[in-house]
Amino acid sequence: MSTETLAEIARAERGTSLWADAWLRLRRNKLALIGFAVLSLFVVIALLTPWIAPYSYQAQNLELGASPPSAQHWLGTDIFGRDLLTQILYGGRISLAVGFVATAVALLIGVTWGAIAGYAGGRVDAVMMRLVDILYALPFMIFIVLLTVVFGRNLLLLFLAIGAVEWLTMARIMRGQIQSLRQQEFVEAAISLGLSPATLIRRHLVPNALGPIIVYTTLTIPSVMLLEAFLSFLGLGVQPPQTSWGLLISYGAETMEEYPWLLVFPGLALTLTLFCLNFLGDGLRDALDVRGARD
Amino acid sequence: MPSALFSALPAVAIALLLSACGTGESNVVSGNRDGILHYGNGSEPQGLDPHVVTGIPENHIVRALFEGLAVKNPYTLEPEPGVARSWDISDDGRVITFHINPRARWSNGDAMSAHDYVWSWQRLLSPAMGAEYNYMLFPVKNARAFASGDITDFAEVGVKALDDLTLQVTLTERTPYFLQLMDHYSTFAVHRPTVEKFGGATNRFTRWTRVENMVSNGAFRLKEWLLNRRIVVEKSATYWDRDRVRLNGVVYYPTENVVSEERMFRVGQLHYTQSVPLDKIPVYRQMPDSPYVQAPYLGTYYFLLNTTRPPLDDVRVRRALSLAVDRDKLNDTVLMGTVVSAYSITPPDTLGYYPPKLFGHDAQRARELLAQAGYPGGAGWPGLELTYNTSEDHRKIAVALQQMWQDTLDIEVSLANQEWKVYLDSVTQMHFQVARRGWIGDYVDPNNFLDLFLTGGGNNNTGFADPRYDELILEQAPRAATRRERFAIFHAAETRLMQQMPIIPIYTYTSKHLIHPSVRGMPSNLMDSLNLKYVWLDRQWQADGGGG
Amino acid sequence: MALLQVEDLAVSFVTRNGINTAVDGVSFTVETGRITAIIGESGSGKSVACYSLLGLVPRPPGRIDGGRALFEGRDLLQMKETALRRIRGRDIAMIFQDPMTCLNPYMSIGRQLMEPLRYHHRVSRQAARARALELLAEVGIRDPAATIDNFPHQFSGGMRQRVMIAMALINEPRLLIADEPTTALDVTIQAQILKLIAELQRRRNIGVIFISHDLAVVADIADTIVVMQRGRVVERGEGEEIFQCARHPYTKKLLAAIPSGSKAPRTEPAEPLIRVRNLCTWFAPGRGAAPVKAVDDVSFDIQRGEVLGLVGESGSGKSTIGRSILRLVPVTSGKIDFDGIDLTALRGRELKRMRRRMQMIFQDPFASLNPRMTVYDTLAEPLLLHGIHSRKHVAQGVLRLMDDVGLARAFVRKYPHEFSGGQRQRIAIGRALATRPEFIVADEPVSALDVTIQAQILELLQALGREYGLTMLFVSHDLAVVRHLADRILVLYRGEVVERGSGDELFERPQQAYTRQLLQSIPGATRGF
Amino acid sequence: MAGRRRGRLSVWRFITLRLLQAIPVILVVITATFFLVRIAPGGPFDSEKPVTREVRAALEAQYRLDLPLHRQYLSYLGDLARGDLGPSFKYSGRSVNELIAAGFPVTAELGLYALLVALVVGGGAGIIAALKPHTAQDYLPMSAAMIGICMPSFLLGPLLVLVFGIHLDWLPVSGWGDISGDKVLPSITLGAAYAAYIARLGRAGMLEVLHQDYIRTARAKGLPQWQVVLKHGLRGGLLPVVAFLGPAFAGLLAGSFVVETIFQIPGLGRFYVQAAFNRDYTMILGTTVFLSVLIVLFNLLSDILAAWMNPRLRAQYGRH
Repeated sequence: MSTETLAEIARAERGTSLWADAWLRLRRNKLALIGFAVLSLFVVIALLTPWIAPYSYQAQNLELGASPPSAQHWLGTDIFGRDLLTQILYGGRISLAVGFVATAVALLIGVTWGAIAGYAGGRVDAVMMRLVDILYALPFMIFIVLLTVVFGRNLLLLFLAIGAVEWLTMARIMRGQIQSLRQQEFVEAAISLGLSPATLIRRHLVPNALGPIIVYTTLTIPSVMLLEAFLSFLGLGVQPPQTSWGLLISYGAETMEEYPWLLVFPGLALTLTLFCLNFLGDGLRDALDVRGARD
Repeated sequence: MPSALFSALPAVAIALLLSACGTGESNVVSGNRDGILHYGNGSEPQGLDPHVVTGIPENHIVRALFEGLAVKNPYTLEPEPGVARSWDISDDGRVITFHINPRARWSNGDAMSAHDYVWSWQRLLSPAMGAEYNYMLFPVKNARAFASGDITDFAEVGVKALDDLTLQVTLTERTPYFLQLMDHYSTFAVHRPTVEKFGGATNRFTRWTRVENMVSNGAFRLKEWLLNRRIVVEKSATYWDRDRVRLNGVVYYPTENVVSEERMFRVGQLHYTQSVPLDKIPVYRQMPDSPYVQAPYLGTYYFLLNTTRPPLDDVRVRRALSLAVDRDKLNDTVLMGTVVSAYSITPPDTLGYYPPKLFGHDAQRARELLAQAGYPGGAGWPGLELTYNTSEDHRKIAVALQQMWQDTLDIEVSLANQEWKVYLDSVTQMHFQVARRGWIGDYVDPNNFLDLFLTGGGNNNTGFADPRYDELILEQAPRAATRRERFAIFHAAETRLMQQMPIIPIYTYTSKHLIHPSVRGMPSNLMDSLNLKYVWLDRQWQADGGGG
Repeated sequence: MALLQVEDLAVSFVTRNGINTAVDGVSFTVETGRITAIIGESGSGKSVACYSLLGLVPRPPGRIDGGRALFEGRDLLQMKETALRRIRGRDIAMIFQDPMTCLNPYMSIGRQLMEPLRYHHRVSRQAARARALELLAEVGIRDPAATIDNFPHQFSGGMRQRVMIAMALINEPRLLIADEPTTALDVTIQAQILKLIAELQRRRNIGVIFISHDLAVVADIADTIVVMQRGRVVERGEGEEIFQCARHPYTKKLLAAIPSGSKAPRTEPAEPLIRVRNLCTWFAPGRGAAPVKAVDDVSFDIQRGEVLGLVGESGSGKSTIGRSILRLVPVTSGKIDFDGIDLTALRGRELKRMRRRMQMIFQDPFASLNPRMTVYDTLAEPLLLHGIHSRKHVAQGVLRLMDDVGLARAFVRKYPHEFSGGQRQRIAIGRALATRPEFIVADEPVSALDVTIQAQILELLQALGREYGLTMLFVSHDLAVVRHLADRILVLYRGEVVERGSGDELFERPQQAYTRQLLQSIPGATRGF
Repeated sequence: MAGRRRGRLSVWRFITLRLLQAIPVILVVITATFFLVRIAPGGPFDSEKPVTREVRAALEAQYRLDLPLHRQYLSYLGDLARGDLGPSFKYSGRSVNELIAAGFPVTAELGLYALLVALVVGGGAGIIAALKPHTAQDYLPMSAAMIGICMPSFLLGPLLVLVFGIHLDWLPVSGWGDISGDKVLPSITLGAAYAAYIARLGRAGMLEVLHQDYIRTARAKGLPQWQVVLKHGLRGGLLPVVAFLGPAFAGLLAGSFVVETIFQIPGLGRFYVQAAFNRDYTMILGTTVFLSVLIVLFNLLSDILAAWMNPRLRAQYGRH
């Protein structure tokens, strides 16, 4: 009955304790913290790009053309003589936004869909998952081409289109997780308390299924960034002179022999992001797995 | 046994790798020895029926398998005898009589006759056939009426077999380029018994072009056709001029990806590439004994301007945009000096025709024009969208132009790339403001370029409508008595066109190939036209390093 | 010379939070032909001590700090891994606690059986198979020829443990280490396995280390008993000595924990709270297949304030009855009347209201608590859900519940995995009591716990039952436990009630053969615990 | 014995049931695709040089596009029921059946090799990493796996060609079955991303399994570490990989386009993507139907394989 305990309880009441705890545990994981710090740095840089970029992202210097890294252009220039560092900075804005927002869309749809299907089971599950099968099988390109025609081109649409594609796998993973959790006694205990299915899914099932979802999410973000480049080719993505890491990499791949720096630096940016995401994802998974925190 | 499977995997993987060792003799080496040309053909042909197909890769193969009445000399592009040994042209230029070479044979040994042509041309023009290139024969009297179903009796069409070896063609009016058309695959003859045996004259779904069925009349015959892998032709034993054919065969590869094609060339898998990646050109240019071959090509790269919508309904805006483009700089930098700056639609030296040059790069004048149109210094500019179909090179040009307009005129232009069919749809529906376009001539004549911009023409796509222009092209030019007179009329028309600037010409195309130094008899020409009869491989050629 | 002589064994675990001494100066001996029992509760170091002998403690984090373990004169602790491997499974074999998880589910039992023989003695496949068949028959597997190629999941728990034993014995080891080999089994099966181990040991004249948390279990078979607490040996003696005159308080506690005695008969007037009539709960395994009749035509009443014991072995349908009443599984037919309300007819909101009045305590306190919710969240959830406390005052309610179930308040922010099994079961009880229910189904609430903890939890349940005026359905496979707690007992066999009566009635005058068998299976029954 | 036989029969029931369930899925896919492609802008006969109205009408008549849409749909379904996927719009005189028959074996072979590469490299890396978690032996292969995941094949393919095809001159730069060894680089390129996924899945699965009680049992038998891992750990550890294989293989077939283009491989992937670009209606439909049937089949196959590898699941399906 000490006042300490009461204070502790008062603290416990604030916010969802699982996430607060996860944050505490995450702070102890050095790799995850580095990942988080670097990603945050990327985001901050992306936000500040218009002020810190050394050059204008569209100003060309055709006479200069593609030049290797130099004192003026730290990472070199592209065939239009544009500063590559500036391109990467601006590309990061698009890529990070696409990566995070589209993945968030996919996460939202996929987790909800998979959780409902997995929890409901039976006919509802069958119908919902058959719908996923159908969407898997539809010709993706025709779908994207139609999107461009019906909605015109804008970034928001791009996010939705990518999210609409990527959620399918997410839903499958989630459903599998929920199905196995569904058999556990603590779910029965929650039912016997009289919890509604929605609350039960939200409070008891989803937090326990997050591990694989987080890992898959960290893998999805970079692949979404590359998918964005592909959609740009179909006319849905960003339009020049705007650019993204995915586009820079695909341009760079074409000229990897002549101008290797055009591939290496954007590739590094993406790889670095990937690694940081991965460290953060693994860290987050471990942090959310309260059991693993014993040792 | 899954565990057995898993333990077998490494062994399989190692076997896979071992089988790889040593890439052996390259295609170029073996080809030079055996007289086989390895040819990068760009893509898988959609078919081999001369009356069905429409593309360039198809053209290459069909012209190896078949031969027209007259063929182009690869050096001069002038017609020379093909299936027809000779021809007579009447004084008014309207009646042409072809004399079929009595030695001309189908590959099954059947003799060729004038009737083959009458039947084949009827096939091409039959409305049910839906041949997309049927307009190639429209200069022939009543051909257009027959094709559109207005007349149904083919006897009324100006094609007659006077006897087995004499074909008489009557034209509506003098058509100086008609003989050239005889080298276009749509006017080739097909073997009637074969076509009818496998489905009938106008059936598009037959198997007559398959290796086992195909009967053709060209210097080569079809030997192997593996989808998306290769098409092999071998020297024909029945071809009338077989003694002059020095190649024993050609292997066509569907080299869709230009970068991959270049790599195949580099390791000696190809003698000839269909194109060259832009960024690789400087490297190849610097090589001694360079395999890089570049030549002017009968085509123009330009931008369509939609003259029906503001701000492009104002000719001053259109001219300002055109004048602001520094074509030479574009060519020297982004395009690596691989093209020729163009200031009009017709390529220069189209059989002696030179288009007018009314303007050049003039930033000052461009700004003045824009100011006159009401946008001084870009003020009040409503914005403009430039549409292009997805392609690395189109993107580069669009990005460069966007910046040139920004720098010179201080105006905002946004870019929109579209997937090919969407882009085609946008262009035909005129759902664009500025759109990238290219035109490759079907035959060497200014008419082929200038009739694009006739009022309401299917390829106009700009809203450009000038009755005087129409009159010059449709009425006056055909009646011109001499080539010089005719060209003068074209020049006047083209001047009108470029004054009103419904298009922004950018450059004249060039053909760009990598050709192995051992390949001989393959001259560059304006049509990028290849006559395999002239080609041979130098067995003596030895490279110090192999492939090149 | 002793078969195995362990002297001053010390093992510790190096973790991020410091060094944990698990075994601290333990000595014991095992003689050929005798059974040495090591008794202690979870965490007493009894298993670690034995695993470290065979190098089965993962190193790191495990570390052997000192001591000797002479097996036939050679020090196991000094041996290289390869030398140790030749002893493992050949001279010293092991049986583990949970036969469900200790057999490879992807391999037929035949292959698993033959493996040690083929590996250590390079015996041909045919010979190994013949030997495996012999052993399977010896450990009491019916028709070994037909079942040798089956997979573990096709066997019941008892049968799997027999397979484990056969596997351990196939190389004719001289020392057998049995780590809680019967803890995961029903009492009836437990009795059989104990008998089997004792028999095999006598027949082969080998040494056995028998590790258990339950003195009663080893009472009949152990020759020597070593009692361990917190990594140290606190008492040792010949079997009889310990039972007659235990000196150490811990040993006394262990002895006292063995449930015994009947509950005093009830005096309150009978007034049924729950009437179950003709309850059938069948599971359809698939279209067309015959349904599994988990519960078949069962009728009984539970009086207000009564504890009704439900006894039966795994698969008898006893848990299904509890779950049927709570509407956790769909009822096939029959009627369940709760205080005049027909439970089978309830839907949605009404059902939710009803759930407040009846709760459940589950068998496995590891599985029944959401691993990602703190004690606070777990206990606050029902309070908030049923509006028992407002969000503002819920903390007080949670604290009071923790007091009630005997959990220190300081633990309020901890997660389930940070607690021992007994503490976890206290949380689960707290959760069940949170809604102030009238009726509780306790489904084997103590069978996963050490005996000492078992006694504490039973006591807690009894106390809370009185305090809250609970009516309880107590489900267990262990008659002794039920007798200790229940006013009346139903004996269930294959979905049907075979006998009913008060504890004393059943113990003294069992009518059915099955009930008698259950009685005889109670460990230490002959000793009269 | 009787029980076993009943189990067998039920497996067939299970397969039949799954196949029956697939029918409405495929029907919806066909219907949706049929109408989607027709809504998409641009048609099969659109080209840079537009055709005249008469020619277009003749072409549409030849391809039955002149019929009302619902009649086109019904006649397509009718043909499909007879196994006829119709004529290709792009490749005149060729049926879609013929094109698929030409492309599929190549793609299937490529997919199979890629899968082998993925299993050997990915599985191996995953197992090696799981044996000593949180050491260099874990971090190195896992970092490589991560790069593999984010390395798109349009980048990896050309890189491999440059190194092994051109600079080292060990392997051919393109082709399929023409020059010995020309299957190596495409298989590696296509398999790389999957190898990376398998490595991660395999590592997680192996780590999980190696903590199981029955691994301790195996060690108590005195088996050496490698036998413990290979004989007792592998099967359970690779189960998640097997579950991944079905969808992965279907994905390989649909996703082989880039690799087929880079290496000039005459496979189905190119047809599938080009059909969409060409608006080759019948070809889009045909490949989509074919692929969705494959997806259904491979998902079923991987379920069956997983069940076969896992006796407990085997029993579950037996009961279904």
